[in-house]
Amino acid sequence: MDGLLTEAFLSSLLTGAIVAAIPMLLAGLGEQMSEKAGVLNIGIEGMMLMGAYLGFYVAFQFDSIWLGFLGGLVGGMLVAILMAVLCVRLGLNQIVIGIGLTLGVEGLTALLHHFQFSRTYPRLPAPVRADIPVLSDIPVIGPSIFSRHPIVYFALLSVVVLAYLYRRTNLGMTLRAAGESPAALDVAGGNVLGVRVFSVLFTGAMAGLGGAYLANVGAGLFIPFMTGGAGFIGIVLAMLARGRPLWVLIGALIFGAALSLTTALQVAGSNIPTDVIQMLPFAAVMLVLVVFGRKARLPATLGNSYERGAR
Amino acid sequence: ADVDTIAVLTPEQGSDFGWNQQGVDAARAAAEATGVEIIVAEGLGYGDVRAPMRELAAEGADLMLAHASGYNTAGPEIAEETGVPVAIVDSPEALKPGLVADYTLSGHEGAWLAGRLAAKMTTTGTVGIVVSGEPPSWNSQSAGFAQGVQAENPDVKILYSVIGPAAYSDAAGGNRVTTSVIAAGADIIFGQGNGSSFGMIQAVESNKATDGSDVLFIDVIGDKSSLDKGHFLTSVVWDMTPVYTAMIEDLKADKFGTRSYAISLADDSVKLIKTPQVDEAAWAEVMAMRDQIVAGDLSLEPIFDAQAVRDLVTVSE
Amino acid sequence: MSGLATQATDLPPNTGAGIIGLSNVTKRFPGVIAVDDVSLTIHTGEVHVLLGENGAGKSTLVGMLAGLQEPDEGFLTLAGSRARLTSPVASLDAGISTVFQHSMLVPTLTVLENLILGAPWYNRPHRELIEERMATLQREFALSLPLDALTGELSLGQQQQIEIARALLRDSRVLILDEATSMLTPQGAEELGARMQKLVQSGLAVIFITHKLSEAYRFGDRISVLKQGRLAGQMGPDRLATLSEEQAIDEIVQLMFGRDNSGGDAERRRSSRTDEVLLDVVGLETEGDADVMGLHDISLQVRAGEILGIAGIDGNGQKQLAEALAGQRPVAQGQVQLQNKTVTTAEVAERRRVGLRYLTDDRLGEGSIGAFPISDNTVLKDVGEPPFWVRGIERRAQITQHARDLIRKFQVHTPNETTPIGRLSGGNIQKVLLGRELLGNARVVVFNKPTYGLDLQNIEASRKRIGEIAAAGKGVILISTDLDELMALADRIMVMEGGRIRGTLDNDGGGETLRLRIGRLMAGEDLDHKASA
Amino acid sequence: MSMADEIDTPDTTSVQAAVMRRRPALRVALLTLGPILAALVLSAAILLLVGVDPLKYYSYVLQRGLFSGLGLQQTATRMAPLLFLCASLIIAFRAGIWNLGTDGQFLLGAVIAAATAPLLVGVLPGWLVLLIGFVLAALVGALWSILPALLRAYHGVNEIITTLMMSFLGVLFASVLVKLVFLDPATTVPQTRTLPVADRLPRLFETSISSGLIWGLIAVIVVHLMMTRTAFGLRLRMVGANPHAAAHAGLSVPLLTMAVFALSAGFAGLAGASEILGVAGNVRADWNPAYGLMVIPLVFLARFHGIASIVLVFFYSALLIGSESAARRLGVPQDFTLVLVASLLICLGLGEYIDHRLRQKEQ
Ligand SMILES: Nc1ncnc2c1ncn2[C@@H]1O[C@H](COP(=O)(O)OP(=O)(O)OP(=O)(O)O)[C@@H](O)[C@H]1O
Ligand SMILES: Nc1ncnc2c1ncn2[C@@H]1O[C@H](COP(=O)(O)OP(=O)(O)OP(=O)(O)O)[C@@H](O)[C@H]1O
Ligand SMILES: [Mg+2]
Ligand SMILES: [Mg+2]
Repeated sequence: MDGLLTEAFLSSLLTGAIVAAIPMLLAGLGEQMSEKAGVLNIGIEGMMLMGAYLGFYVAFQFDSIWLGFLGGLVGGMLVAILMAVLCVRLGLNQIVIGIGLTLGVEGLTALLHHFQFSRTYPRLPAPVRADIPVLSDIPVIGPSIFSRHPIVYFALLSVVVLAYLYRRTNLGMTLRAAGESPAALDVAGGNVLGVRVFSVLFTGAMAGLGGAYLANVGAGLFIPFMTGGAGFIGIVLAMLARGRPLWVLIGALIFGAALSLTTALQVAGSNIPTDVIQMLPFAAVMLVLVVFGRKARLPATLGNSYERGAR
Repeated sequence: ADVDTIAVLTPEQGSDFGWNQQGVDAARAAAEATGVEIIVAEGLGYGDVRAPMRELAAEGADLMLAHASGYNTAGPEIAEETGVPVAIVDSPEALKPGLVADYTLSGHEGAWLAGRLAAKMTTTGTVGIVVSGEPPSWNSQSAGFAQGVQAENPDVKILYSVIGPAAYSDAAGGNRVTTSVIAAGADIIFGQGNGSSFGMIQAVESNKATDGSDVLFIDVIGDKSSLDKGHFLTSVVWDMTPVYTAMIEDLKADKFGTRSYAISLADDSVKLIKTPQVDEAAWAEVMAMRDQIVAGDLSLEPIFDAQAVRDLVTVSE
Repeated sequence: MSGLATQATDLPPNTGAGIIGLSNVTKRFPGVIAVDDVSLTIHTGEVHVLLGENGAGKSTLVGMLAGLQEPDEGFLTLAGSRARLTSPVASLDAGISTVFQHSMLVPTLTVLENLILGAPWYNRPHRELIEERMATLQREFALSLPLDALTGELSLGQQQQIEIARALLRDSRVLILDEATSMLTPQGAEELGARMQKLVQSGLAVIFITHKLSEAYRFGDRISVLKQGRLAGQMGPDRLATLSEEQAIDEIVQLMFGRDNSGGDAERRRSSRTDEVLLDVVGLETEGDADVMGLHDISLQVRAGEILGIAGIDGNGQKQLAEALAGQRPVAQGQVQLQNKTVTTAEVAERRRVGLRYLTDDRLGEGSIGAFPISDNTVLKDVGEPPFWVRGIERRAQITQHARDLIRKFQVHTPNETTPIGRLSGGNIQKVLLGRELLGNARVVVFNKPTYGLDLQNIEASRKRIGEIAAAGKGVILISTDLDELMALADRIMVMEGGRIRGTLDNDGGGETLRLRIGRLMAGEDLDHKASA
Repeated sequence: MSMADEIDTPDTTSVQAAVMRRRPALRVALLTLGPILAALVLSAAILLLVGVDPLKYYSYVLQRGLFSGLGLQQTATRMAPLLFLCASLIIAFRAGIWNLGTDGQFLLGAVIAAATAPLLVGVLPGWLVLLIGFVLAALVGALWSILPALLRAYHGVNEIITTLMMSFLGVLFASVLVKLVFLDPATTVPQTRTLPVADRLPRLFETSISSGLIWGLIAVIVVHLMMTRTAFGLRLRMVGANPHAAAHAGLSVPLLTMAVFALSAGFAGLAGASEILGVAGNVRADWNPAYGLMVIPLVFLARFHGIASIVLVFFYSALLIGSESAARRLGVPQDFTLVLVASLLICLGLGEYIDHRLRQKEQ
């Protein structure tokens, strides 16, 4: 196993980690905002899948990956609108509606795929890559990180932007108030439902974008059930990150690295069964929770709907 | 026995350019050839298939082709229960006269030929095998391919990578893993993966090999050449029509369940397809080897165990 | 103290036009008419006190002014013209700021963030501006707050100051304070009273809700009394000016309860103390941490028939003591004996079985389960016990009957026993809990602020019950922040400060001197030295 | 996606309100049948969109899932594991615990049952083999929940995240166990040894219905009675509704929380065993029917009520069975049932909301 530290191993590890992390990162950042505002957005898996489907559909119809991303964003938001209406406006149970929406989107996209693409399996052309000058020439890191699709840079940038907004503007505090004590925000003149609806729609947009990335950049086509739990991992990342965008990024990279480690180890000729390696990130999360469990505090009203004056 | 209707059951839709489509198409062809009706039950999933089997039996199917290794526990049980003969895969031990027949499909010979072709054509000296899971029929092809490569040129490196457990529809994973394998030097990818193989193809089309050449893709079981954009090298295509036809005829002759069925190079039920990307000289040599196998001058044992496959491809320097 | 009261009423009532009006306003909730055809006018330059027993509809009225609820019938007027307050924003825009009965702060945000809560999300926190304004408030009203502290870590009194500061920062024209003094020390309440007077002088209108009638008299310019949702009567500034405190209170009580009642200042109970020691606590210690105070070297005895009062400013270990006695808080050191039986390590249920009872002061948080019907809440501490359960199987009829009896005996206002207890007003929840604790074979009962939030009539009834318990030969520990209550009921009064016992005094009926001595102990001073300001 | 508008227009609500004030029975009918009808119409619209005749589809579903003897038997058999899962979720949800990890618990229960039962056949009497299989499955299921249970009980860590994690882990671990530990050496396919048909749970009468159905029904009813009629059930509910109040009342909140997890996960394990010992006979690598996530909406729609859950599980199973056959005839993929269930969930949710609003208005 002296192949372990070769350039090939490292670059395939890093490349794989980034490629696999991006959809989870987008989903996690989106979910994080909902959770801050007190909405446990279990429907995110469905939003991602809808984003993947619509993202691919639009990209294919209009022959443009860029329009495809717009389509993915809209697709995610369409599901998010349902979530917002049912859970935020009408106060139905978030977990159950979230699961219901996910199941519904799985069925719907599989159905549409069956009638539209299952006989032809059209694929998109290879996505463009944007090399960042100079940086992309660094060995190993350069091609892995600085020679990717622009949406990768967008995802990384949004970590910074969100961290800035949460820290330097009233957004962070408004969201937290909506999650911790919506009644307090309400009587202080804030718009609890507005904040929550906004955050759910944001989640939908980010998840949809993540889905579109999976379909348009990751795979080049849509396959039913292709998100395979990435949205649920987004939920986990958001919960572990305790409100900090940077931690979502770190978590997503760890998950991505574990996924690509499987490949990298295999490419390096190692012989550990795939299933065992794939258990690692989940086991790592459990370990984190066992060690730091006490501190994993969630917003007080996470999962509860808010109705003014109810008691 | 009288046979007027057969049924074929597949876990996914019969339009996947792969296992399911080959099964359904072959069953249709066999039905036509033998003059019987056919009921197609596709997309039944990998769960419990007893319910649809009972229903098909009740609807008058005289033979049920349970076309998935996941169905080979339920198949014989339903045959016993309803008295309707069932054909299952990958279970040579399960034969039961009049009730249960087995067809163990192994494309290892075809894969071996593909391996030889790949070893002749690689310019980087590295080829890759990417799979989305490790069912026995894929293992035997992975092993066959690896053995073919080694037989042709022991210096060619073989990279082996499993996308993940049950990653059959993980197209993005297919793309990611294939990209990694290409980055590690492979310029020919032998890919097996249901839905995820579309991701592999995407990766092959959008990445250059480490020496700057185009990457080529070898597909299995189905024929995706209609989707090709200049990156298909070949496919190890399976045709189950001879198997199904023989089954129906054996059933009519009351011999069903007395033997296992298989596909082979000899009747072209396993064959390589030729694409414009194939090097003519190499193709001619590979076809010559095919004839040797058919003639019995060369014999290859299938290997079904995942661990054995890994041992074959593990690069121990 | 009486000096301050005179000073307050002597101020010229700066009466202006009606800034808010309620016209025949009615509000219904499932099973109750919370506010029934009430018409009121709020004037600038006046502290308008709203009085009324528990569930009279005071908070509901506040809710309508704060934009949380809209009237079912009738309407509001703002500066004389008809208006709707459909949301808190509308109410804030109309210049109405509210400090609610229950805290409306976000505990995980800093003080600064709570002060600017509700500002547009895209703004940056304008810290300099707030600092400047807070400096003014500090000068004018002696409000001083640590802007960067986490709100949840501050004392309740400080939290209340944040809410008041927030209301003042908004430049509002009307300030509503719903039971704002309930969490304050007597001194804090006085300060608040002075603050209100300053505010109305600067041209605001203040609506002030309280259960303490003397506060109403001393701080208020106008008093309105609600009774079961209806406006039972009003006393204007002119009328109030002609009455002494005692006369005014008599009149208010008349309005509230329709009979003569001298409520809070009940006669001192005749002692029924015996020599039998029921509860013996020696050297009790508990762990403390950043949030809770630890207990140090607590030793006390309670005799049969005795009421041991525990005085102290809120948060000096009284609750921890109660919890340690009830078995809810682990004991680090020391011993607890009940009738010579050691129960130091016994579980809650075990202690309850041997007759140790605890009435919590946190009625919503731990005393009851809001979503469960009243009936289940009445037997919450007897789950699995006969006659309500037989071999683990529930006897629904028994529970129902029991709940109905309790509702009748303790005059709980509720549609029926299946109503979720969370829907009751605070005082009525308290009655249910009181009833629950007094049931069965109690030997020693620990009461933690048993009358907090109750109206006068219920306070009196509850105190009478506590006296009866002692008279029946049981031991009582009475934790209260209300000195009048302790002096009326207790045989001895123990003062806690900083998690320790500062001293124990016999309740010799010593009146003002005793009160003074207790007050000094509460402030952590030794009895021999004079207080230094 | 305009269900909300369709139902919630002021016109229809006020008409409904007027009707309902007079006839409570009609109200119930309108508020349950209305949403169901709306869901069917919505799903029909989607079918029309892809060019399939919805009436034909529905009639196939009814015929095959409900009105044919064979279909009914299949439906009944399919119910068994779902019922055990209902029991599992009713305990958890009523006790305020979101056990989202039933899939992992189910699979590990299934694997342990499949690993042991075939080895014991012939060594022990048949009923004992089955009993051991069930008991082991319950234990293993419960064991798999112990980490989330401890974290929740003693550290207050939210169980949604931990049970989800353990579920992902459990699914992978089950597959590892099948491939590496409990492999049947006699086959090339990675799967456990197979329990012979004759040694599985007996079938009911002359049908193909597994007696797992009976045990599943018993499980749901017992759990329902336990949670609503016993002191133990009330204690669990107290812990769920207000743990501070439970502690104040002298209950050991951590221990009761552990009990909830153990019971809930144990029943999920039993569900796995009932599928293996009653129907499947073995576990294949990578097998994961993912029933758990599916049952959550059903239990919720039933408002955690045992009998209502049974009814819903019955209709859901009929839908599964019927749609398998409708899929074949009309070329609609199986996945369409997901659309139907999701629309039902949404429409019934909306119905409940409207009901709630109407009640408020009337008062
Ligand atoms: N547990 C949490 N839940 C929700 N939001 C949080 C949580 N913790 C932090 N945040 C928010 O996330 C944003 C970034 O937090 P971050 O911790 O980076 O700020 P910070 O000032 O660096 O804090 P620290 O001093 O703890 O490092 C802030 O808006 C913060 O309010
Ligand atoms: N949201 C609500 N839902 C149902 N009933 C309510 C609601 N709000 C108030 N009530 C009922 O209205 C009545 C008046 O309650 P309110 O809180 O106004 O009383 P209050 O005068 O403030 O009493 P307290 O002194 O105990 O605080 C009570 O019977 C209460 O149970
Ligand atoms: Mg920091
Ligand atoms: Mg009130």
